[in-house]
Amino acid sequence: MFEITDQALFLEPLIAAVKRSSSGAIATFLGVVREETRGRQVRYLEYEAYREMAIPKMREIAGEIRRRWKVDEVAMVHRVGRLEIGEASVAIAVSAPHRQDALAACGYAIDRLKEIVPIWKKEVWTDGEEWVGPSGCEQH
Amino acid sequence: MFEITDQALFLEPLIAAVKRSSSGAIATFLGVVREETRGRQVRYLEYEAYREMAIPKMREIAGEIRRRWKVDEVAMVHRVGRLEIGEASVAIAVSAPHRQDALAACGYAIDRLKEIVPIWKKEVWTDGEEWVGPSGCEQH
Amino acid sequence: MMKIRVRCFASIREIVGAYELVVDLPEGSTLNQLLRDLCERFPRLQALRGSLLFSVNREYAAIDTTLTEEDDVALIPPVSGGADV
Amino acid sequence: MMKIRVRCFASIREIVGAYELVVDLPEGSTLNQLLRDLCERFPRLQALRGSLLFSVNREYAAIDTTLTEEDDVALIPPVSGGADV
Repeated sequence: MFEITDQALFLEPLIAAVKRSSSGAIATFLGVVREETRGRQVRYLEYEAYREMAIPKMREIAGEIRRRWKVDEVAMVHRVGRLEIGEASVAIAVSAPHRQDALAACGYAIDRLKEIVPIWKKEVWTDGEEWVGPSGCEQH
Repeated sequence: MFEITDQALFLEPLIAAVKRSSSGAIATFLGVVREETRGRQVRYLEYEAYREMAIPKMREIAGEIRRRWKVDEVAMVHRVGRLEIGEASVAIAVSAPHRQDALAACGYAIDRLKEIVPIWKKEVWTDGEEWVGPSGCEQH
Repeated sequence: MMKIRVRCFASIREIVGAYELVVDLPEGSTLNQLLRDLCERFPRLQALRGSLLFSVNREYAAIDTTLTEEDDVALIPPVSGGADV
Repeated sequence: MMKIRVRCFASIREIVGAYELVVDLPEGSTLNQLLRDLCERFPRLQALRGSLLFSVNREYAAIDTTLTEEDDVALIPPVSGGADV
């Protein structure tokens, strides 16, 4: 399950998508819009994705995870459009037979997503705005 | 939110309980009954808790987490009674301003829970059964 | 003599056949003496003796802890009790 | 000449005023030449030039990558475009 959506995110569909009879652990991560970023008050965020590239990059991260950890399944869903404080922008779920693999892979997934998946957010503050995108560590 | 329950576990109530306007990340963990453990086919699990001690021990773990990481809130719910394959036995959620804190604290929470929270499971296999309890690392 | 409430879980509960025992012990007894007493009454506890943890009033406690009247003790089997229990 | 499709996102999109451009370039041009061409037409791109990433046909690509007719190029602003964009 790798998706870009303009709908609100919930974890249960991701959990259902990754759970196998071999799964003893499911680690998940939710990225949430918080009211403050680098000392500035956030009014809202606006997310934009290069969808045709973002989905293959999510699959690529899942492939990297399978080579590093013993996992059952990986799911990633990113939301686009305008998000208010408290709303989830990204949801990740990783199932595995053992908890260490699920947890480590989930942390890796969100780090890599922020590095290589072409999704941007415009932070709109009470006193200005700014675009933030993938850190592109792969390239530098 | 620290609970022992005989009802099915869902993550959304824990997420709602830990989310603050300062939260940029929510990491969760679900422990799930898997069909195989140490090479044996599981029929079902039976969980039992020392409730009056388990809840304070969960709070103690949350206190340890607050001293180590910058987190907003911690929630832990453990199920007791008979669980079938695929059902969740434990759910943990940790919210934090930043993802590294949420993820590290969530991993710590499940490790510590298995060490010091007095909850036991009887693994009932196709060919026998066995009780498994807290590892008690604190004591040794 | 003093009365000590002993809560039993998991494999211990199955061996003693009760969720709770109330044990009479001489004043000043320790957890160690309680355990010796229980092992005499329930010989199958012997096999678990080395791996047991204890709590007194809902806190983990060392085996040499001195008990007092109406302490709430629990026997906490930490790991596998063996295939026979 | 060849036609290159250039997709623009985030701060880049706001500067060029379009989600997509179709650019004519001499055969054998590289991403570097495309970027130089765009910077002439949209001088505000200059400030972002050092931090831009590129993709060609949905894969990250180095700046010296040679383009071919109908390649699908994207300009990928990786980090903050500065408070003015």
